[in-house]
Amino acid sequence: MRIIEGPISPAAISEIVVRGGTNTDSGAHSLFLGQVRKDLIKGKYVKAIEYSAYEEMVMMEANKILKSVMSEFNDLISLEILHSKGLVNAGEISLVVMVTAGHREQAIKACAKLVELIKDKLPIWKKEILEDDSEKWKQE
Amino acid sequence: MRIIEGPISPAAISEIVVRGGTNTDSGAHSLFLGQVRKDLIKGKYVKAIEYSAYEEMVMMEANKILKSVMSEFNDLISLEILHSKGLVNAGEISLVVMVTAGHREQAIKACAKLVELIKDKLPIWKKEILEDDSEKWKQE
Amino acid sequence: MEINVLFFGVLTEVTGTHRKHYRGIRSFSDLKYRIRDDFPGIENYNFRIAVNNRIVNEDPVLNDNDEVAYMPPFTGG
Amino acid sequence: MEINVLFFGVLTEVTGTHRKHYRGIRSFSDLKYRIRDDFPGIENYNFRIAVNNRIVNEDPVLNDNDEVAYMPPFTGG
Repeated sequence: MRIIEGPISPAAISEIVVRGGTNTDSGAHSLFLGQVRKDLIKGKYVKAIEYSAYEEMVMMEANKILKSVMSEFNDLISLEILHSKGLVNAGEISLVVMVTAGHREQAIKACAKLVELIKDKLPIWKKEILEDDSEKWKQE
Repeated sequence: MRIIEGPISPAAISEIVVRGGTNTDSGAHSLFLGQVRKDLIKGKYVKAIEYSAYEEMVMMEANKILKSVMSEFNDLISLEILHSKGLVNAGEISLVVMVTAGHREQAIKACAKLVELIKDKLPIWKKEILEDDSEKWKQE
Repeated sequence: MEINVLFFGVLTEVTGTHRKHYRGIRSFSDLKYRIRDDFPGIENYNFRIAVNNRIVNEDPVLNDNDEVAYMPPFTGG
Repeated sequence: MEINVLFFGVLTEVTGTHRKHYRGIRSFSDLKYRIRDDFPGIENYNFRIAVNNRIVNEDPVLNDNDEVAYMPPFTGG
Protein backbone atom coordinates (compact mmCIF):
# COMPACT_ATOMS: atom_id res chain seq x y z
CA MET A 1 0.00 0.00 0.00
CA ARG A 2 1.23 3.43 -0.92
CA ILE A 3 -0.33 6.77 -0.05
CA ILE A 4 0.31 9.32 -2.78
CA GLU A 5 0.19 13.10 -2.31
CA GLY A 6 -2.36 14.40 -4.84
CA PRO A 7 -3.70 12.53 -7.88
CA ILE A 8 -2.22 9.26 -9.15
CA SER A 9 -0.69 10.07 -12.53
CA PRO A 10 -1.16 7.97 -15.66
CA ALA A 11 2.64 7.55 -15.59
CA ALA A 12 2.44 5.97 -12.14
CA ILE A 13 -0.32 3.65 -13.33
CA SER A 14 1.59 2.52 -16.40
CA GLU A 15 4.68 1.99 -14.25
CA ILE A 16 2.63 -0.41 -12.10
CA VAL A 17 1.41 -2.22 -15.20
CA VAL A 18 4.91 -2.53 -16.62
CA ARG A 19 6.26 -3.82 -13.31
CA GLY A 20 3.44 -6.39 -13.13
CA GLY A 21 4.53 -7.67 -16.53
CA THR A 22 8.03 -8.62 -15.43
CA ASN A 23 6.77 -11.83 -13.84
CA THR A 24 6.29 -14.47 -16.53
CA ASP A 25 4.19 -16.67 -14.22
CA SER A 26 1.47 -14.02 -14.40
CA GLY A 27 -1.44 -14.65 -16.70
CA ALA A 28 -3.94 -12.05 -15.58
CA HIS A 29 -4.05 -8.60 -14.07
CA SER A 30 -7.21 -7.07 -12.74
CA LEU A 31 -7.10 -3.33 -12.09
CA PHE A 32 -9.51 -0.93 -10.53
CA LEU A 33 -9.14 2.83 -10.89
CA GLY A 34 -11.24 5.21 -8.84
CA GLN A 35 -11.72 8.64 -10.37
CA VAL A 36 -13.07 11.84 -8.85
CA ARG A 37 -16.48 12.43 -10.36
CA LYS A 38 -17.81 15.87 -11.23
CA ASP A 39 -20.99 15.22 -9.27
CA LEU A 40 -23.72 17.81 -9.06
CA ILE A 41 -24.55 18.60 -5.43
CA LYS A 42 -27.45 20.95 -4.80
CA GLY A 43 -26.83 22.70 -8.08
CA LYS A 44 -23.05 22.96 -7.72
CA TYR A 45 -20.43 20.80 -9.36
CA VAL A 46 -17.72 19.03 -7.40
CA LYS A 47 -14.42 20.43 -8.62
CA ALA A 48 -12.13 18.40 -6.37
CA ILE A 49 -11.98 16.07 -3.41
CA GLU A 50 -9.64 16.52 -0.51
CA TYR A 51 -8.67 13.21 1.05
CA SER A 52 -7.37 12.91 4.58
CA ALA A 53 -6.09 9.71 6.12
CA TYR A 54 -5.03 8.32 9.46
CA GLU A 55 -1.90 7.19 7.71
CA GLU A 56 -0.36 4.95 10.32
CA MET A 57 -3.62 3.05 10.76
CA VAL A 58 -4.20 2.94 7.00
CA MET A 59 -0.89 1.15 6.55
CA MET A 60 -1.67 -1.29 9.35
CA GLU A 61 -5.18 -2.07 8.10
CA ALA A 62 -3.96 -2.36 4.50
CA ASN A 63 -1.44 -4.96 5.60
CA LYS A 64 -4.20 -6.97 7.27
CA ILE A 65 -6.41 -6.71 4.17
CA LEU A 66 -3.62 -7.72 1.81
CA LYS A 67 -2.66 -10.70 3.95
CA SER A 68 -6.23 -11.91 4.27
CA VAL A 69 -6.85 -11.67 0.51
CA MET A 70 -3.52 -13.36 -0.24
CA SER A 71 -4.45 -16.27 2.00
CA GLU A 72 -8.00 -16.54 0.65
CA PHE A 73 -6.89 -16.86 -3.01
CA ASN A 74 -4.06 -19.28 -3.76
CA ASP A 75 -3.37 -18.21 -7.34
CA LEU A 76 -2.36 -14.62 -6.53
CA ILE A 77 1.10 -13.37 -7.39
CA SER A 78 0.98 -9.74 -6.29
CA LEU A 79 -1.33 -7.09 -4.90
CA GLU A 80 -0.91 -3.34 -5.03
CA ILE A 81 -2.97 -0.48 -3.57
CA LEU A 82 -2.34 3.22 -4.22
CA HIS A 83 -4.56 5.84 -2.61
CA SER A 84 -4.33 9.61 -2.81
CA LYS A 85 -4.22 12.01 0.07
CA GLY A 86 -4.72 15.75 -0.28
CA LEU A 87 -6.36 17.44 -3.21
CA VAL A 88 -7.49 15.50 -6.32
CA ASN A 89 -9.39 17.34 -9.06
CA ALA A 90 -12.47 16.01 -10.84
CA GLY A 91 -11.35 13.69 -13.63
CA GLU A 92 -8.19 12.63 -11.79
CA ILE A 93 -7.48 9.20 -10.31
CA SER A 94 -7.39 8.77 -6.52
CA LEU A 95 -7.33 4.98 -6.13
CA VAL A 96 -5.52 2.20 -7.96
CA VAL A 97 -5.87 -1.46 -7.08
CA MET A 98 -3.97 -4.05 -9.06
CA VAL A 99 -4.12 -7.79 -8.57
CA THR A 100 -1.88 -10.15 -10.52
CA ALA A 101 -2.60 -13.86 -10.63
CA GLY A 102 -1.84 -16.92 -12.67
CA HIS A 103 -5.35 -17.01 -14.09
CA ARG A 104 -8.23 -14.64 -14.61
CA GLU A 105 -10.82 -15.94 -12.15
CA GLN A 106 -8.93 -15.17 -8.98
CA ALA A 107 -7.41 -11.94 -10.31
CA ILE A 108 -10.91 -10.58 -10.95
CA LYS A 109 -12.49 -11.83 -7.72
CA ALA A 110 -9.62 -10.72 -5.50
CA CYS A 111 -9.57 -7.25 -7.05
CA ALA A 112 -13.30 -6.78 -6.49
CA LYS A 113 -12.89 -7.95 -2.90
CA LEU A 114 -9.96 -5.61 -2.25
CA VAL A 115 -11.94 -2.61 -3.50
CA GLU A 116 -14.74 -3.38 -1.04
CA LEU A 117 -12.31 -3.91 1.84
CA ILE A 118 -10.55 -0.63 1.08
CA LYS A 119 -13.86 1.25 1.29
CA ASP A 120 -14.81 -0.60 4.43
CA LYS A 121 -11.61 -0.81 6.45
CA LEU A 122 -9.24 2.02 5.61
CA PRO A 123 -9.51 5.18 7.76
CA ILE A 124 -9.67 7.69 4.93
CA TRP A 125 -12.11 10.57 4.58
CA LYS A 126 -13.15 12.73 1.68
CA LYS A 127 -14.28 16.31 1.62
CA GLU A 128 -15.90 17.55 -1.57
CA ILE A 129 -14.82 20.98 -2.81
CA LEU A 130 -17.56 22.56 -4.88
CA GLU A 131 -17.16 24.98 -7.75
CA ASP A 132 -17.87 27.99 -5.50
CA ASP A 133 -15.16 26.77 -3.10
CA SER A 134 -17.67 25.68 -0.48
CA GLU A 135 -16.78 22.39 1.17
CA LYS A 136 -18.76 19.38 2.22
CA TRP A 137 -17.54 16.35 4.17
CA LYS A 138 -18.81 13.22 2.51
CA GLN A 139 -21.10 11.32 4.86
CA GLU A 140 -21.25 7.60 4.47
CA MET B 1 -12.79 -3.52 -30.39
CA ARG B 2 -9.33 -3.25 -31.87
CA ILE B 3 -7.12 -6.08 -33.08
CA ILE B 4 -3.45 -5.25 -32.55
CA GLU B 5 -0.55 -6.83 -34.43
CA GLY B 6 1.76 -8.32 -31.78
CA PRO B 7 1.77 -7.50 -28.06
CA ILE B 8 -0.20 -4.63 -26.56
CA SER B 9 2.41 -2.16 -25.31
CA PRO B 10 2.34 -0.49 -21.90
CA ALA B 11 2.18 2.78 -23.83
CA ALA B 12 -1.04 1.68 -25.55
CA ILE B 13 -2.49 0.68 -22.18
CA SER B 14 -1.66 3.96 -20.52
CA GLU B 15 -3.07 5.81 -23.52
CA ILE B 16 -6.39 3.99 -22.94
CA VAL B 17 -6.28 4.92 -19.27
CA VAL B 18 -5.56 8.57 -20.02
CA ARG B 19 -8.36 8.70 -22.58
CA GLY B 20 -10.77 7.13 -20.08
CA GLY B 21 -9.91 9.92 -17.65
CA THR B 22 -11.09 12.70 -19.91
CA ASN B 23 -14.71 12.08 -19.00
CA THR B 24 -15.50 13.75 -15.67
CA ASP B 25 -18.72 11.73 -15.27
CA SER B 26 -16.59 8.64 -14.79
CA GLY B 27 -16.05 7.42 -11.28
CA ALA B 28 -14.64 3.95 -11.84
CA HIS B 29 -12.58 2.06 -14.36
CA SER B 30 -12.22 -1.70 -14.26
CA LEU B 31 -9.44 -3.16 -16.39
CA PHE B 32 -8.44 -6.67 -17.23
CA LEU B 33 -5.07 -7.47 -18.78
CA GLY B 34 -4.32 -10.92 -20.14
CA GLN B 35 -0.63 -11.82 -20.23
CA VAL B 36 1.13 -14.70 -21.97
CA ARG B 37 2.25 -17.11 -19.27
CA LYS B 38 5.53 -19.00 -19.41
CA ASP B 39 3.71 -22.29 -18.80
CA LEU B 40 5.62 -25.56 -18.58
CA ILE B 41 4.25 -28.09 -21.08
CA LYS B 42 5.71 -31.60 -20.93
CA GLY B 43 9.01 -30.23 -19.68
CA LYS B 44 9.26 -27.32 -22.09
CA TYR B 45 8.48 -23.68 -21.43
CA VAL B 46 6.11 -21.64 -23.57
CA LYS B 47 8.13 -18.83 -25.06
CA ALA B 48 5.35 -17.20 -27.09
CA ILE B 49 1.80 -17.55 -28.29
CA GLU B 50 0.74 -17.00 -31.86
CA TYR B 51 -2.82 -15.73 -32.11
CA SER B 52 -4.92 -16.05 -35.22
CA ALA B 53 -8.34 -14.55 -35.65
CA TYR B 54 -11.24 -14.61 -38.04
CA GLU B 55 -11.07 -10.86 -37.98
CA GLU B 56 -14.26 -9.93 -39.76
CA MET B 57 -16.29 -12.21 -37.50
CA VAL B 58 -14.38 -11.03 -34.41
CA MET B 59 -15.43 -7.46 -35.12
CA MET B 60 -19.03 -8.50 -35.69
CA GLU B 61 -19.24 -10.63 -32.52
CA ALA B 62 -17.44 -7.96 -30.48
CA ASN B 63 -20.07 -5.45 -31.54
CA LYS B 64 -22.82 -7.78 -30.36
CA ILE B 65 -21.06 -8.38 -27.04
CA LEU B 66 -20.45 -4.69 -26.42
CA LYS B 67 -24.05 -3.82 -27.23
CA SER B 68 -25.45 -6.52 -24.98
CA VAL B 69 -23.25 -5.50 -22.03
CA MET B 70 -24.06 -1.82 -22.58
CA SER B 71 -27.76 -2.58 -22.45
CA GLU B 72 -27.46 -4.88 -19.41
CA PHE B 73 -25.69 -2.27 -17.24
CA ASN B 74 -27.13 1.23 -17.20
CA ASP B 75 -24.24 2.99 -15.45
CA LEU B 76 -21.62 2.26 -18.12
CA ILE B 77 -19.89 5.11 -19.91
CA SER B 78 -17.46 3.31 -22.20
CA LEU B 79 -16.13 -0.13 -23.09
CA GLU B 80 -12.90 -1.01 -24.84
CA ILE B 81 -11.43 -4.31 -26.00
CA LEU B 82 -7.95 -4.77 -27.45
CA HIS B 83 -6.77 -8.21 -28.53
CA SER B 84 -3.50 -9.22 -30.13
CA LYS B 85 -3.03 -11.20 -33.30
CA GLY B 86 0.25 -12.73 -34.36
CA LEU B 87 3.18 -13.40 -32.06
CA VAL B 88 3.17 -12.36 -28.40
CA ASN B 89 6.09 -13.37 -26.17
CA ALA B 90 5.75 -14.75 -22.65
CA GLY B 91 5.39 -11.83 -20.26
CA GLU B 92 3.69 -9.62 -22.84
CA ILE B 93 0.06 -8.49 -22.83
CA SER B 94 -2.35 -9.89 -25.43
CA LEU B 95 -5.73 -8.73 -24.12
CA VAL B 96 -6.95 -5.48 -22.60
CA VAL B 97 -10.52 -4.91 -21.48
CA MET B 98 -11.49 -1.59 -19.96
CA VAL B 99 -14.89 -0.65 -18.63
CA THR B 100 -15.67 2.86 -17.43
CA ALA B 101 -18.76 3.57 -15.36
CA GLY B 102 -20.16 6.10 -12.98
CA HIS B 103 -19.68 3.81 -10.02
CA ARG B 104 -17.58 0.81 -9.10
CA GLU B 105 -20.18 -1.98 -8.90
CA GLN B 106 -21.14 -2.00 -12.56
CA ALA B 107 -17.62 -1.26 -13.80
CA ILE B 108 -16.34 -4.37 -12.02
CA LYS B 109 -19.25 -6.65 -12.96
CA ALA B 110 -19.37 -5.58 -16.60
CA CYS B 111 -15.61 -6.04 -16.99
CA ALA B 112 -15.75 -9.58 -15.57
CA LYS B 113 -18.64 -10.38 -17.87
CA LEU B 114 -16.87 -8.99 -20.95
CA VAL B 115 -13.80 -11.13 -20.26
CA GLU B 116 -15.94 -14.27 -20.19
CA LEU B 117 -17.81 -13.28 -23.34
CA ILE B 118 -14.54 -12.59 -25.16
CA LYS B 119 -13.28 -16.08 -24.32
CA ASP B 120 -16.58 -17.61 -25.26
CA LYS B 121 -17.68 -15.73 -28.36
CA LEU B 122 -14.70 -14.34 -30.26
CA PRO B 123 -13.26 -16.55 -33.02
CA ILE B 124 -9.61 -16.34 -31.97
CA TRP B 125 -7.15 -19.22 -31.64
CA LYS B 126 -3.83 -19.59 -29.92
CA LYS B 127 -0.85 -21.73 -30.78
CA GLU B 128 1.80 -22.13 -28.12
CA ILE B 129 5.40 -21.86 -29.29
CA LEU B 130 7.68 -23.81 -26.96
CA GLU B 131 11.30 -23.04 -26.17
CA ASP B 132 12.56 -25.63 -28.69
CA ASP B 133 10.38 -23.98 -31.38
CA SER B 134 7.91 -26.84 -31.40
CA GLU B 135 4.31 -25.69 -31.68
CA LYS B 136 1.09 -26.77 -30.09
CA TRP B 137 -2.43 -25.58 -30.85
CA LYS B 138 -4.23 -24.85 -27.63
CA GLN B 139 -7.26 -27.13 -27.26
CA GLU B 140 -10.15 -25.82 -25.23
CA MET C 1 -22.17 -21.93 -56.72
CA GLU C 2 -18.70 -20.73 -55.89
CA ILE C 3 -17.91 -20.87 -52.18
CA ASN C 4 -14.90 -19.58 -50.24
CA VAL C 5 -13.99 -21.85 -47.38
CA LEU C 6 -11.75 -20.70 -44.51
CA PHE C 7 -10.03 -22.99 -42.01
CA PHE C 8 -8.82 -21.79 -38.63
CA GLY C 9 -6.64 -22.94 -35.75
CA VAL C 10 -5.55 -26.55 -35.80
CA LEU C 11 -7.68 -27.13 -38.91
CA THR C 12 -5.20 -25.13 -40.98
CA GLU C 13 -2.70 -27.89 -40.22
CA VAL C 14 -5.15 -30.70 -40.89
CA THR C 15 -6.02 -29.22 -44.27
CA GLY C 16 -2.64 -27.67 -44.98
CA THR C 17 -4.31 -24.44 -45.96
CA HIS C 18 -6.14 -21.44 -44.57
CA ARG C 19 -8.45 -21.00 -47.55
CA LYS C 20 -9.88 -23.11 -50.33
CA HIS C 21 -12.15 -22.10 -53.15
CA TYR C 22 -14.89 -24.53 -54.23
CA ARG C 23 -16.82 -24.41 -57.51
CA GLY C 24 -19.96 -26.16 -58.61
CA ILE C 25 -21.35 -26.52 -55.07
CA ARG C 26 -25.05 -27.48 -55.05
CA SER C 27 -25.85 -27.17 -51.33
CA PHE C 28 -24.38 -26.89 -47.87
CA SER C 29 -24.36 -30.71 -47.50
CA ASP C 30 -22.68 -31.04 -50.84
CA LEU C 31 -19.96 -28.66 -49.65
CA LYS C 32 -19.50 -30.57 -46.39
CA TYR C 33 -19.06 -33.85 -48.27
CA ARG C 34 -16.56 -32.30 -50.67
CA ILE C 35 -14.53 -30.94 -47.76
CA ARG C 36 -14.64 -34.27 -45.94
CA ASP C 37 -13.44 -36.02 -49.07
CA ASP C 38 -10.60 -33.56 -49.55
CA PHE C 39 -9.53 -33.63 -45.88
CA PRO C 40 -10.67 -36.86 -44.22
CA GLY C 41 -8.64 -36.02 -41.08
CA ILE C 42 -10.98 -33.13 -40.35
CA GLU C 43 -13.54 -35.55 -38.90
CA ASN C 44 -11.25 -36.18 -35.92
CA TYR C 45 -11.67 -32.60 -34.71
CA ASN C 46 -14.40 -30.60 -33.07
CA PHE C 47 -15.45 -27.60 -35.04
CA ARG C 48 -18.32 -25.23 -35.66
CA ILE C 49 -19.20 -23.75 -39.01
CA ALA C 50 -19.99 -20.14 -39.79
CA VAL C 51 -21.56 -18.84 -42.98
CA ASN C 52 -20.81 -15.19 -43.67
CA ASN C 53 -19.66 -14.67 -40.06
CA ARG C 54 -22.67 -16.32 -38.46
CA ILE C 55 -22.51 -19.67 -36.76
CA VAL C 56 -24.94 -22.14 -38.31
CA ASN C 57 -26.37 -25.18 -36.60
CA GLU C 58 -28.61 -26.67 -39.22
CA ASP C 59 -28.13 -26.85 -42.96
CA PRO C 60 -28.45 -23.28 -44.19
CA VAL C 61 -29.18 -22.16 -47.73
CA LEU C 62 -25.93 -21.19 -49.42
CA ASN C 63 -25.63 -18.45 -52.00
CA ASP C 64 -23.02 -17.87 -54.63
CA ASN C 65 -19.79 -16.42 -53.18
CA ASP C 66 -20.72 -17.14 -49.58
CA GLU C 67 -17.87 -17.45 -47.11
CA VAL C 68 -17.89 -20.63 -45.02
CA ALA C 69 -15.58 -20.93 -42.00
CA TYR C 70 -14.49 -24.12 -40.22
CA MET C 71 -13.69 -23.13 -36.65
CA PRO C 72 -12.28 -25.28 -33.83
CA PRO C 73 -13.20 -24.26 -30.25
CA PHE C 74 -12.18 -20.64 -29.59
CA THR C 75 -9.13 -20.22 -27.38
CA GLY C 76 -8.55 -16.47 -27.45
CA GLY C 77 -8.67 -14.06 -24.57
CA MET D 1 -1.60 9.67 32.09
CA GLU D 2 -0.86 11.80 29.05
CA ILE D 3 -2.95 10.93 26.00
CA ASN D 4 -2.76 12.20 22.43
CA VAL D 5 -6.16 12.51 20.83
CA LEU D 6 -6.61 12.76 17.05
CA PHE D 7 -9.78 13.91 15.28
CA PHE D 8 -10.55 13.06 11.67
CA GLY D 9 -12.94 14.03 8.90
CA VAL D 10 -15.86 16.20 9.88
CA LEU D 11 -14.80 15.95 13.54
CA THR D 12 -11.85 18.23 12.83
CA GLU D 13 -14.42 20.94 12.11
CA VAL D 14 -16.54 20.14 15.12
CA THR D 15 -13.51 20.35 17.41
CA GLY D 16 -11.63 22.97 15.43
CA THR D 17 -8.47 20.89 15.64
CA HIS D 18 -6.85 17.73 14.35
CA ARG D 19 -4.99 16.93 17.56
CA LYS D 20 -5.34 17.62 21.26
CA HIS D 21 -3.09 16.59 24.10
CA TYR D 22 -4.71 15.59 27.42
CA ARG D 23 -2.92 15.33 30.79
CA GLY D 24 -4.00 13.74 34.06
CA ILE D 25 -6.31 11.22 32.39
CA ARG D 26 -7.35 8.43 34.78
CA SER D 27 -9.15 6.07 32.41
CA PHE D 28 -10.73 5.72 29.00
CA SER D 29 -14.13 6.86 30.36
CA ASP D 30 -12.48 9.81 32.01
CA LEU D 31 -10.96 10.78 28.64
CA LYS D 32 -14.30 10.42 26.87
CA TYR D 33 -16.03 12.71 29.41
CA ARG D 34 -13.26 15.30 29.10
CA ILE D 35 -13.58 15.29 25.32
CA ARG D 36 -17.35 15.55 25.51
CA ASP D 37 -17.04 18.50 27.88
CA ASP D 38 -14.56 20.25 25.61
CA PHE D 39 -16.55 19.59 22.41
CA PRO D 40 -20.22 19.03 23.20
CA GLY D 41 -21.09 19.10 19.49
CA ILE D 42 -19.22 15.85 18.95
CA GLU D 43 -22.19 13.89 20.33
CA ASN D 44 -24.20 14.75 17.22
CA TYR D 45 -21.91 12.67 15.02
CA ASN D 46 -21.29 9.00 14.45
CA PHE D 47 -17.76 7.94 15.15
CA ARG D 48 -15.62 5.00 16.14
CA ILE D 49 -12.62 5.20 18.42
CA ALA D 50 -9.21 3.63 17.86
CA VAL D 51 -6.50 3.26 20.48
CA ASN D 52 -3.02 2.95 18.99
CA ASN D 53 -4.48 2.20 15.54
CA ARG D 54 -6.91 -0.45 16.70
CA ILE D 55 -10.64 0.08 16.83
CA VAL D 56 -12.01 -0.46 20.35
CA ASN D 57 -15.58 -1.35 21.21
CA GLU D 58 -15.55 -1.59 24.97
CA ASP D 59 -13.63 0.47 27.49
CA PRO D 60 -9.98 -0.49 26.99
CA VAL D 61 -7.16 0.03 29.47
CA LEU D 62 -5.21 3.15 28.52
CA ASN D 63 -1.49 3.57 29.02
CA ASP D 64 0.57 6.70 29.25
CA ASN D 65 1.20 8.29 25.84
CA ASP D 66 -1.42 6.19 24.05
CA GLU D 67 -2.87 7.64 20.85
CA VAL D 68 -6.65 7.80 20.72
CA ALA D 69 -8.40 8.55 17.41
CA TYR D 70 -11.97 9.78 16.88
CA MET D 71 -13.03 8.58 13.45
CA PRO D 72 -16.28 9.29 11.57
CA PRO D 73 -17.44 6.64 9.04
CA PHE D 74 -14.72 5.99 6.46
CA THR D 75 -15.39 7.45 3.02
CA GLY D 76 -12.18 6.66 1.14
CA GLY D 77 -11.73 4.49 -1.90
